[in-house]
Amino acid sequence: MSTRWWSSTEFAEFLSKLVPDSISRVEENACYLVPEKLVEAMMALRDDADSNFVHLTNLCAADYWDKFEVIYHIQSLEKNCIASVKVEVLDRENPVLPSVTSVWHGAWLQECEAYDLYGIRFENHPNLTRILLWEGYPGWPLRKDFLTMPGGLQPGLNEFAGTAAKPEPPVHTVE
Amino acid sequence: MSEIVKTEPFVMNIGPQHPSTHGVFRVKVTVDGEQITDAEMVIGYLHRSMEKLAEERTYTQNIPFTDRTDYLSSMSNNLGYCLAVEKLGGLSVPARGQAIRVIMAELQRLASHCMGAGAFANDTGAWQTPVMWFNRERERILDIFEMTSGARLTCNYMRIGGVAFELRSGFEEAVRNLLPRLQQTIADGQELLAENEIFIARARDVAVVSPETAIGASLTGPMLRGSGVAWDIRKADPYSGYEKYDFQIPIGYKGDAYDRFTVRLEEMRQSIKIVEQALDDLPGGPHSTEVPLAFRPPAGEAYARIESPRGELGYYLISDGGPSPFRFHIRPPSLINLSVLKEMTVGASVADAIIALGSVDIVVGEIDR
Amino acid sequence: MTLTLEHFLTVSILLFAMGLVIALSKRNSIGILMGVELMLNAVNLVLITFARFGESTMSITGHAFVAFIITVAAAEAAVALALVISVYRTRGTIEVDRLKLLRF
Amino acid sequence: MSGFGITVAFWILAALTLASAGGVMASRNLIHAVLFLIVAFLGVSGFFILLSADFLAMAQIIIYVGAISVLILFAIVLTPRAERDNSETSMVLPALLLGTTLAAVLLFVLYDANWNVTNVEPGLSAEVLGSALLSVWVLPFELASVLLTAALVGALMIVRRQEDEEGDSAS
Amino acid sequence: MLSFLATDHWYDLRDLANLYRVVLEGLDHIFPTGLVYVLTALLGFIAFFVVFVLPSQLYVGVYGERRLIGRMQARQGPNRVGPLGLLQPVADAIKLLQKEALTPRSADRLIMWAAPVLFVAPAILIFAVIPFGPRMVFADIPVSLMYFLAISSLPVIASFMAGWSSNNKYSLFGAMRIVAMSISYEIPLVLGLLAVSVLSGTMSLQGMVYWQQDIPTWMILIQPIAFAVYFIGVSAELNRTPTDIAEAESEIVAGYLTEYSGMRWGLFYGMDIAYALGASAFAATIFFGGWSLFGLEQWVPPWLIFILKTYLFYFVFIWTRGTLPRLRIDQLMSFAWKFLLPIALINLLVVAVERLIWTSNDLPDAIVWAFGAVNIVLMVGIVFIWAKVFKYDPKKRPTKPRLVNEPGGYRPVDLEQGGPSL
Repeated sequence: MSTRWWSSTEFAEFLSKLVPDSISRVEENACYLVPEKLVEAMMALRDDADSNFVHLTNLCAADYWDKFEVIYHIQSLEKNCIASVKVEVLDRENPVLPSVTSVWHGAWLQECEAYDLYGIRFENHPNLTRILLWEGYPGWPLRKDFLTMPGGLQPGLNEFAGTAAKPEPPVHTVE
Repeated sequence: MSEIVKTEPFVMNIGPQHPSTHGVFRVKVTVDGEQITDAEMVIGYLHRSMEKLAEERTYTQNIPFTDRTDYLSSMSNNLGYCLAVEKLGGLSVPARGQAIRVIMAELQRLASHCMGAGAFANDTGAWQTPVMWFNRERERILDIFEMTSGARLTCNYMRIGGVAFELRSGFEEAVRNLLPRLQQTIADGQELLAENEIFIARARDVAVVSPETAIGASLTGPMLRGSGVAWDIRKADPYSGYEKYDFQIPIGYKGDAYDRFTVRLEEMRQSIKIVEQALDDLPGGPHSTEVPLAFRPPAGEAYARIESPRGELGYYLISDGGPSPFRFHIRPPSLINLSVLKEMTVGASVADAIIALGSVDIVVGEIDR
Repeated sequence: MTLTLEHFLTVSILLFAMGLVIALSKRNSIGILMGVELMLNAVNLVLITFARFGESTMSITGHAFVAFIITVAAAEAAVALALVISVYRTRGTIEVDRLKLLRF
Repeated sequence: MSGFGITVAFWILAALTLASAGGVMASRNLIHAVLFLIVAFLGVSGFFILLSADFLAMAQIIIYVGAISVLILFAIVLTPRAERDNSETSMVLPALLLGTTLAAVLLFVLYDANWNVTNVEPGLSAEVLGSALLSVWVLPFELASVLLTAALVGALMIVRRQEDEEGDSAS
Repeated sequence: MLSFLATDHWYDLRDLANLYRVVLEGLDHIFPTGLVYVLTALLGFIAFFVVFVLPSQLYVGVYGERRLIGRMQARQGPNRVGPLGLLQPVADAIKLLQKEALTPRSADRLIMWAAPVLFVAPAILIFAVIPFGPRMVFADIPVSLMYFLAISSLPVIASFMAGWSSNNKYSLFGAMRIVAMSISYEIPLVLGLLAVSVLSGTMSLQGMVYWQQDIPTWMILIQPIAFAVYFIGVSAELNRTPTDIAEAESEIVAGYLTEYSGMRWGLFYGMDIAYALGASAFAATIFFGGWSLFGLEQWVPPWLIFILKTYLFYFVFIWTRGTLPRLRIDQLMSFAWKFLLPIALINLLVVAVERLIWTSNDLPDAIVWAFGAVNIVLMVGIVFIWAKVFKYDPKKRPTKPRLVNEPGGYRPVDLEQGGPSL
């Protein structure tokens, strides 16, 4: 007996019946939700008896140079199944997402952490503060463009599958 | 006292330099008399930006980082990370390697719970004695780690595709000699602490977390099981061959600090059972598969999780096909278990807040990473 | 040098006068209470002194009186401090010149 | 009563008691005042020992130092920081005048009167006091216990947080 | 009574008072009488306490406690300085003397300086009335029981001063806790000791030793309730575990001692041990027969018997410290008011009746054994009744968790297996 992972197609089919128009696109790994419908969809997934995703296992963000993704791993303890849900944040200057703390209290600290390291603001979060770094720390350290290394090298690799347009890395000049 | 006379509320810092915060962890509490009216935790004193650093290093080079997150259970952390990379790269581990991993992870759970139970007893005011008794046994487990991997605390023993070295000769005998001693220590802890009237008076009905709150707040590990929720990754989502072993999940009655303590003690007994079974049928063969040093998994993502001593330890990796991870995320059980700190402490007295904090069994290295 | 009745009585008179000045001049009600306690102590000292030096055959009377005074002082302090705390809770101050509810 | 030790003890105690009573009067900090008051209590109990009232000296320490001062300290700490000064009202000059006059009059009476003094040790002990309290003074003794009970109940009633108290203070 | 001590030679070590008397007489020839009084008082005090008793007892306190607790905690204890670590207290003292005694900037400097000094004085004063032998007591005052109670209420003030003047929140917590505790525990303590005094008919410690020697018995056998109340009350007043809430290390760092360092802290630490030894000596005197040991005191020096009893009792203090967890302050308070105070009152009543029966009917001394039996039955009965009244049953809930085989969601508590506790 082991945990059943919901495939993205199965998940999309289920969710589109539950909350229509909440899915933006379906990929091989995961299903992408519409940010406006995020809280409603999550609430429905938690409360529906067939899905019963009562436990938010993991919440983290990732930076793909041109966009952010926030990844939710939600699971059901009764049915022993888990699903991966993603949301895209396209606005790099002012990334905003609705908070899911009203659905799962456990998102509190994880959203704070994502805000602290990526700068993604979660709306309606009860107390969105930086937790690991101090208030007023310049920049968002886990973003890919946060630091440039000497010699023009950048953290991470310069190629990523599926990223067509990549912002030109700023050139580091040594005086 | 505060019932009768309204005193000035004042803000008090518990930590970062405090005997009972188990590291540089700080709780800012607002106190009215002895009663806590507000609690806010301040963390980040030990932040080393591991997730950023890991994006610079190859997959193999990242294993030592995982030692240093939860420094009381480095073997479990190694295991979780290696599982994630193997899932990402589609690698398999030989049977012997899996069994060795299980033995190490369970010994690590014993060592970590020794520390957790002892420190919790220290928080209740049993002045140093339980912590020293449990630490004596923990030292013996660390001796075995030293014998196997050369290091006591940050073992760095697991590798992608298996474990680093073959077991030394005499390993099995050493572990078999150790287990009865551990049983004895656990029995002592049960008798002298869990059945001690003062300990019961202090720990019972303190820091109660209801099962609904526990599930909603994403708690895992002994915190969740103490609240009566039967959830253990080793049973629910077996990894590394845990489905072969016979063990049970201990769950509590009410979700108070006492339940968490007894759940930890019982988990130690179950761990001993697992180690015995794993030693009994330790398969032969290689301990590891050959994996290139600069391992390049195909592009994609993987989320692997294990039951670490503190709860569900997850590693979320995104690969872009290069030699180092594009995104390296740790799901830290210690941090997420602290979500209910406010629920546990507000309304309690300062002494109970210390008990509540001790029953979470945090490791600050993992909270701050 | 021989100690006489006058030595002890002088001390107790001075103590009493100091207690009186404290009780009359302090602004804080707890300070006033301290003055009253000092006066009671001075009186106790007088009683004990007469019990020691007096000619009466019933000189234990002085001791008995002191025992009663100590008892009453304990009760008085408990009630007075309860009053102080009660007043502080309702009026927010225990300074006597700011408690003017009963003043004309 | 005479003797080198007793005389020295008397003068030390007199200086200690009066100086600490002055300290109660002069100190600006209420906590300091209470600590001076404790020293004064201890000095008075020393006088009791000099006057052969051992039992009462011990009772004085237990009740005044162990209970009353601690109660006062408690009351001070339970009232906030702004209330901890020990300054005088404008009545300080009249009070000083009255105190000095009273002391002068009493001292005059003391040294003018002709006391019937004996210098024989009366031989009082705790046993004598106990039997006197339970024979001659039994009625006041019982009354004192009633008083203590009444004071206990009264103090509890006063500080009890009443439900209608908010309504009272608001009106 | 004292015929066995007929030898008044100065070399008779069974009673060091002989030696003292010889010194006194010798000095009397040289100096005028009044001066000898003062001189010998000072000399005896200094010689006996400051040179002999306090250092030796502190030595046992510091070194013995650390070694014993080390053994209990599965470690070695001090063993590096000198043979067997015997010089460790000396090294500690030297280190503390060298260390700077810090004063926080916003502290009340005068009170912070005065607090340790005021803490030391009562610790030494306590030993003035303790009888070390038949004549080895410095001040054999008739109310020495009251004296002990009076003196033991003084260090509370010093502790409060230390905590308040440090201007530290942990210290203030410690100060408030110790003041509240001492008020609560003084009352049962006094009532418990009053029962002992009523039964023996004296308030003098020496008188109590003679009383126990005459019967012969130990007071703990006759008055177990008084002993229980005394032991709990005194360990609360002395801040020993399980009642060390004023210094609770895991909660409020070090309580009222948080800001103290150097020799100021050393004075508090040393005098804590002195108080514990004083309380042990007091218990040994009142409840364990003092310097008497059923006739053995004729052959063994009585002061040796007494000191050994003191150390045995002190060992119990160390033992509880190394073993028990700490109680919470409200639990301690309700324990004092709801359990100790009623039990002490009932005990006082019963003892008064017993004393009345004994004296008015002119019964033989052996009747106290019957009283003792009655009191032991009473104690057991009261404990059971109180447990019933407060419905206290800690074993109601199992001490081991439930075991399940399959993962899943919340498993409701099976009430047959054990419901929620009180």
